Amino acid sequence: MSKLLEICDLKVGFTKNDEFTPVIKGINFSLNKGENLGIVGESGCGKSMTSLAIMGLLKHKGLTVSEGQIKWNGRNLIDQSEKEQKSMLGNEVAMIFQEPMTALNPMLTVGTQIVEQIRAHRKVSKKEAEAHAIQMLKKVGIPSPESRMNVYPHEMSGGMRQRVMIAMAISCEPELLIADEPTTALDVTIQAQILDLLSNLVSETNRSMILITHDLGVVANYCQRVMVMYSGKVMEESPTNELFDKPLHPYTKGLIESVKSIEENSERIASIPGMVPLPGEVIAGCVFCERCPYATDICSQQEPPIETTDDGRRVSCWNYKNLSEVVGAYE
Amino acid sequence: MNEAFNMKAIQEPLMEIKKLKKHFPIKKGFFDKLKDKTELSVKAVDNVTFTIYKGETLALVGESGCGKSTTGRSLLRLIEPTEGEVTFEGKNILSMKKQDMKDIRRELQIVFQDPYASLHPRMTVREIIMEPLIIHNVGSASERVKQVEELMEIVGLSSKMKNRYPHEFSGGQRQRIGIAKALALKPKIIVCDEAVSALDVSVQANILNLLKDLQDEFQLTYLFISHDLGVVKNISNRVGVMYLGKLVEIADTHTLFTNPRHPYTQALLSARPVIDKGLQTERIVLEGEIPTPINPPSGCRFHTRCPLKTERCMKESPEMVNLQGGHSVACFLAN
Amino acid sequence: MKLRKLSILLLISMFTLVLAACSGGETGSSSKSSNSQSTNNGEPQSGGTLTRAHIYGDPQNLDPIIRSHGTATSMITWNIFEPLVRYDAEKGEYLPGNAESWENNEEGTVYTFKLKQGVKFHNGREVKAEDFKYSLERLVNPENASPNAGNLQMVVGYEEYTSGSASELTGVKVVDDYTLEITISAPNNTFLSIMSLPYTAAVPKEVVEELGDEFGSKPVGAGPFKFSSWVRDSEIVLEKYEDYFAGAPYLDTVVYKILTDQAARDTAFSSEQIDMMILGDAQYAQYKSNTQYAELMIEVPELFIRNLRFNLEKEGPWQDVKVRQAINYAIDRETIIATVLGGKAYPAKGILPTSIKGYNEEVFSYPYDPEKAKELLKEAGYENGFTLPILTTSHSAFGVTAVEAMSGYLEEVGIKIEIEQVDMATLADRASSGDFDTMMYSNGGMTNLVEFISKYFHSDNFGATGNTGYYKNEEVDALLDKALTTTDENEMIELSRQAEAIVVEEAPMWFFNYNKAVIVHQPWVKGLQPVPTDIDYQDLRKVWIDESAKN
Amino acid sequence: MVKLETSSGNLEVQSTQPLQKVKARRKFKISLSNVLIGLTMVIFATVLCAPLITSYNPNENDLTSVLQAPSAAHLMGTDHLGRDIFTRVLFGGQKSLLIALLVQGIAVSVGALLGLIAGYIGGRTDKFIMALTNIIFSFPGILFAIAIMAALGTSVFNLILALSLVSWPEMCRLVRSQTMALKEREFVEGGYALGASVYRILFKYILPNCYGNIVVIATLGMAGTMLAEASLSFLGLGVQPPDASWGSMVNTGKDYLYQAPWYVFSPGIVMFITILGINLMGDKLRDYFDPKM
Amino acid sequence: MIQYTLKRLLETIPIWVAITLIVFLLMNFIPGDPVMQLMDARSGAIDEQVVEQIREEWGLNDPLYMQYLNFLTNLVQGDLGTSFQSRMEVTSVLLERIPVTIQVTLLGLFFAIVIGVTAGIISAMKRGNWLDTFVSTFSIAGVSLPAFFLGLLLMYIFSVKLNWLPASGYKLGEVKFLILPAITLGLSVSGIIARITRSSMIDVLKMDYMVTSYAKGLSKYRILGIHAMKNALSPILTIIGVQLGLLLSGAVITETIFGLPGIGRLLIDGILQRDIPVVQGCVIFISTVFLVVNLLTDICCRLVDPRIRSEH
Repeated sequence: MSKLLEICDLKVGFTKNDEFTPVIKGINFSLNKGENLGIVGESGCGKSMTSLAIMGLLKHKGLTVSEGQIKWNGRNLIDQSEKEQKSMLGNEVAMIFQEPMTALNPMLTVGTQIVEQIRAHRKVSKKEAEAHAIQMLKKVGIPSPESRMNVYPHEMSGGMRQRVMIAMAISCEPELLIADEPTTALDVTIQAQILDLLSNLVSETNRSMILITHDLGVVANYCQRVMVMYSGKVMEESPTNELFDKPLHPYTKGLIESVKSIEENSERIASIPGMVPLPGEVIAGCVFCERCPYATDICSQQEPPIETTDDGRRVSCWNYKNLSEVVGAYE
Repeated sequence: MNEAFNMKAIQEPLMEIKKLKKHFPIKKGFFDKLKDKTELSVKAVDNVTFTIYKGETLALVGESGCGKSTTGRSLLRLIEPTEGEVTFEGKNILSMKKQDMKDIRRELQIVFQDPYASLHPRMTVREIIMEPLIIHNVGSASERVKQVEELMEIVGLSSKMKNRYPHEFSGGQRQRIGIAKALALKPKIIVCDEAVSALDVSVQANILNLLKDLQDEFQLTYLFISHDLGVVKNISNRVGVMYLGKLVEIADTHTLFTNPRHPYTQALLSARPVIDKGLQTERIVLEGEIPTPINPPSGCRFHTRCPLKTERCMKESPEMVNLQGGHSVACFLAN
Repeated sequence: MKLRKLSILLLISMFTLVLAACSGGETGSSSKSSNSQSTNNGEPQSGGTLTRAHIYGDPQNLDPIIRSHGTATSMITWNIFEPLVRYDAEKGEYLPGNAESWENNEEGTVYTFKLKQGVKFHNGREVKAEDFKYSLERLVNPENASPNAGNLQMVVGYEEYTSGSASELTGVKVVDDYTLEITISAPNNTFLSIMSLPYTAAVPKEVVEELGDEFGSKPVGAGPFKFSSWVRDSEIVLEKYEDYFAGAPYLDTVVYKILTDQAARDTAFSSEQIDMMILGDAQYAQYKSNTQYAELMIEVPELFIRNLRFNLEKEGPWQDVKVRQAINYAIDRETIIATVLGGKAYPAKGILPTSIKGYNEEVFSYPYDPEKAKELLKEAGYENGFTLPILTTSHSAFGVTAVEAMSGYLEEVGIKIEIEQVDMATLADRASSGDFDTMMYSNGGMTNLVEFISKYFHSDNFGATGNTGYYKNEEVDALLDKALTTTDENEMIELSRQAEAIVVEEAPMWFFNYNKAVIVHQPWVKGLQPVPTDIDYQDLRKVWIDESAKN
Repeated sequence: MVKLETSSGNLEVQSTQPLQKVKARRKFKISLSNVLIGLTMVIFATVLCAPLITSYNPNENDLTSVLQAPSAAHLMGTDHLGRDIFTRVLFGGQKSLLIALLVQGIAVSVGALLGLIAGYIGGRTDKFIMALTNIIFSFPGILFAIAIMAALGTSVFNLILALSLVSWPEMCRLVRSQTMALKEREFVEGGYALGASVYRILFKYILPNCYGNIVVIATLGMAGTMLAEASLSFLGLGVQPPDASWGSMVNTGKDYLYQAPWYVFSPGIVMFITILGINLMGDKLRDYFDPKM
Repeated sequence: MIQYTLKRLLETIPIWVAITLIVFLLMNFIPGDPVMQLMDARSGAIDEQVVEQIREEWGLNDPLYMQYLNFLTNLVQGDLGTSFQSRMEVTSVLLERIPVTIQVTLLGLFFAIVIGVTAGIISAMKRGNWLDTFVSTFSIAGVSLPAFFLGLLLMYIFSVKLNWLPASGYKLGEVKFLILPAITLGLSVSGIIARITRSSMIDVLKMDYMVTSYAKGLSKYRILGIHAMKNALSPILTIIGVQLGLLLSGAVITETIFGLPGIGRLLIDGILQRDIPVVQGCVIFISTVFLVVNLLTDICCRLVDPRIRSEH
């Protein structure tokens, strides 16, 4: 399998009052063609920033890439020209955002918004683009797509809007789809519909997808591989089943236990103590050590390297081999 | 846990909600009125009846627009219900005068969903938590300050932070402030309107634990409104499921999760992605969208999406029927 | 950071530019080569356009009877219409206009006008006696609500006609096509001056009837210029009337540019967009000191007296003649004129301006004598002073600036001033209703000295009619009555002078100054005259453009 | 290895870094706007201390030295009555600033109150108040001013009254629209839930959140008031002579524009800088009133 | 939409009537007899009898309510009465002036929009940068500069020094007379428009759909011109509407300085001469334009924003 996307030592942050504050503190990962990668983490961990970095949209949020490379089919995206970027966005890589209500322009009809994307990348007439757009709407399961072309986003339900977002994203047949919390704003029954639709679209065409979410349940059900992020660092990366069966990193473990104890209706919910550090907060050693029940002296002194285990999992923890010995650390 | 509740169930009801209705009229222009005389309205809550028992946590679940928040707010008269009766300790609060209502508000408090929007951005934490004390004229100035500090410690905030503004806190901390404020008047019941929905998993766990601790400590009753079935399963003793303004099923938590009888409840449970594959039930993916509450479907409101619908469902609206214990369902097929 | 500094610099330089631009005003205009010779020499040439500033705002209506006789309209209508007689301001006498000659009977009550033959309206029809009868009846007809109608009260039959009991104004008789006879109820020395005004000029009946209200927008008369176009509040254009009975005027076109803003006029003049304009108090010194313009100015003492009028109906220290005299002694009018008004006025001696016919050189005038003023105040019992309320409006020479200027002097003798400034309409209203204690204003415009004095000091004219201060002295009344009716001009002047002397003695006003009216013009404008009634009343028949002076 | 207390323990205490310190650390920069604001402050201070700074009497004529160019004796020259312009600018500033402040004070109080009422109650009350603002908006303000001054006499008090009358509607509209948005907000709903009185909701919950925009409109309004006062003084309806205001000085001075440019430019530039500074301050204050900044 | 327009028009009628009533009362209330204003106050040539005659002729001796009712009945028939001063039909007086004011106002507004919107967009795009500071300061400066000051300055530079444009006057159809007044008018308004555009653009640029539009790989023109501008338009339109109203009544000073024969001057002269019918006519015109513009901006906002459009 060829590497479609490769992120090498990426650092992202913002500059305020001449001070650089890192948000992503150096991450590495790669994605193969046809692969489905989930990125999980709590708010502020940098998972959305990662997707924006790939898209080259950081500047619109006031952020900059300070270091590292993003390789797309071997080509470094960091120093590509604006023109190259424009032809890539929406065409080779497309993105689906969290809140379809705000991610769609309220002033333009659904049709206009899909057609403009098609016409930005394909030399087709307006008529052809419209026909293609209708086809896309049909593909994402929107009933009577012809009439829906002239409808404004606010006239649709949340689920329909997200389908429109998806139709728009796939309209130029991108190789990679980045879905940033695509169902967070949706109801449970609709969430299931949308996630099913997405995974079908991806598997059908052998596309790749990065699914960004805070919901472990979603990841467990829809991704082949999961990367866990915390405070701008990668904590762990594993195939899904292995991750949930035997998390290597204390943070992953804490998250999973937390969710499980809620699901299992236990009296006391397991929780990770403390709170997510703020961007700009300087933490010596491991970023998680202050909240880690397994922390040893080294954790607060030295940053753990990311290690690749024998079965191809990656983890960034000094003590990951000893975790199973301590039971009930999170309670 | 559920067993424990069944013992409590014998206890007296704290709040009774009978045939609660809230219809929001849709304003029509002068000319529209000339053309069409019928009044349109959003039937947000339609004939909902249930009881909250002392010391329990009753959860209301449902998808957006099902009327769960409207119901919660109607109990506090933050929204004036169109019809129905809400009694608190035997007194109908909907017919109460202003002053009586103000007194009763000490007993009824609310914690909102959005920890960012629900706190006054220009008040310090101290002012925010003291606000209920001032409004209800509790204690002297120095007593109030002391009380604020106590409350902050109770919800796990350092009283050193009392002079900070809400935006200087994280989401979890804000929700703690909101809870401290709700606790200030020592209420009997707190309506938690999606109180943990906006929080991250690890923070969510902290807040849920806090709520549980507080319930034990202060003998609180919760009406817990949420769309998250996982959270509901964990915290509540009983669960009511709402769909499009109607209560479709109500039962104790264990019964509801193990033996849901309404097709909607079943679908809802199955749609929830869980990480423990053992808990995953067979997927029922519902077709279509939730209809608008302006013109809700005739008959059973769920019939447009129900995989099991019959002729009858389209014509008649099913009533709530008590199956056994506290388990009631509004579905023709459940009997 | 650097750029931020740059923007500050830019802002600062913007201000300096502004300052430089404005202070450059004087030098800028003098940089032009001045090849002007003396103003009125050379042979008059025909042709050219005269563009003059009209400073009073839109004249609103050019039908001569609609507007009261004032500068705003008359400076235009006098050129469109031909009254029976024309007043020669320089000579101070009446010259033929539409009437070739006129006679007054012995009693002084019947005037017979012989009309010139071949005088034609701008529509080509000849003006006949019938036209004057029509025009005068139109003037007094209440339906036309002319503010000037009252001036014909002296004509026999006025009452009957205006009340509707008579169908014609009997005092005006058409003897034949070219003879008009007007009978007045009593001899009146102001009659001829009224017959020289535009509102008594003939208007063509057929045009008036055809146009109706529109006549005021497209006036047709028999004067030297015909109406051409009018952009409201902007400009009025007149054209040479080739068939004018006394020969066509030199100018092809006259443009009145309506420019009410002083600064805008200055700009227009220095950019040569206007050829002549009247100067305000603030400008005079500036133009006077400019070497180029100093020679291009025409000055005249205008027939106005600026004064502080005491309302004798109101209680106050000014009821005491000594107080009034004291105020006249207390203020150094000459210094005020020299400094504040930049010399653009003549100190008032008595009531009558120097340019009026019959002006008395010998009339008593109050010198600046603060000691005497203090003495008089002490005699009157006001050695500790008092507060003098003054009603005034926004003007430099007869308004708030003058009041402010005199305040220092009055303070020195213990009188404190309290200014109440109002707009012109309110002032006029309060003046006519006597709702003021003292008031700063300017009065005049009349060419006849009896008329001038009576208007303001005869007890018949209390209040709105002119004697706003309610001054009453039976001796003065008697003298004026006699002066008004006598047919002997010398007697008239003598009687008037006697009346004036009494009034000055009793000081019912603080006599401030007579306006020095000033016109500044471009070097190529020739033939302008110093007109004391109002310098804007230029007889444009005499004005011509010297094209050679333009470059 | 420490087993940390879970659940409701005070775990989030370390919390955020106090942002206020961050704010204080923000460097003060010499920018155009800061320079102008500083200048305005200096103007305010000199105007307030006018009697200490100048030895001239602002209303005393000196006909021997009219329209003199700026010099050491007369920093800004003299006017047409020989009065020291610098002194008059200082004393006139007291009047101008007093009028502008009071007018905006009244406009804010009346406008904000009516805006709160209209926005909160809605319905007919709202329609009525909005109609009132519409009437004043579409009405030549000068007509009101003339009427009031003519009826009640020309005094600073009546001037303030007249100018206030035309100044409140803009404020009213702004506060109204914000009130309508704010009353739906959750924290206001929280106020209802506590049983807070309408009074408390309006003044404690809604109004403080309008401050930022009120300040901006009020500072813009101060500029407008000074300019309006200038045009009223042209009609003799402004500050009554011999007292001066910046507006009336500019108005009188503009007749001497070519002859004595300092006459119009001295008060003009001082007024311009002050208005500019006030507006820039308004922007800064808006940021200050926004706790999220 | 038609229904909405009709409804809004109906709503403006009471406001309109209230405005006429207030003008009427004010004009009768302020001192200064309109008939006295006809007379030449300086020469004091006033004949009480004539004054009385004229008052009678014009119905000024009727009780106030009668005068107002007469005015209203005439108004309904499209008759605004006759000017006391010029004796012309107020309607025709107005018709003569309206084009000038409209021309100069629209041209001024055009300058204001071009300068204001451009400046606003630039400073929103370059937020925090020196260009933003400069444009923001400049736009406040525009608001802070008295119009007569600016007018004289422009006149001095462009008419006297450069001799490019006429200092004053007006000729139908000649734009050169309108340029300086329009800039004078427009500059102060441009500041306000720039500020609103800036803040509205900043709000829009923060929106999620802007990121979406970048993520779609659209051209810059389309992103700014269509996606951003369409969303930022409503507040800009609203402020333009309000400003147009203010421009109309605020044109007085500009019209005086530049000798333009417009409504503003007519109004001020009318007030000063107590020419009640003319003042009434001007105020009715200005308030009608204001109300109509208000209505139009609301309709425009509705047309632009599909969310409001579909509301009832």
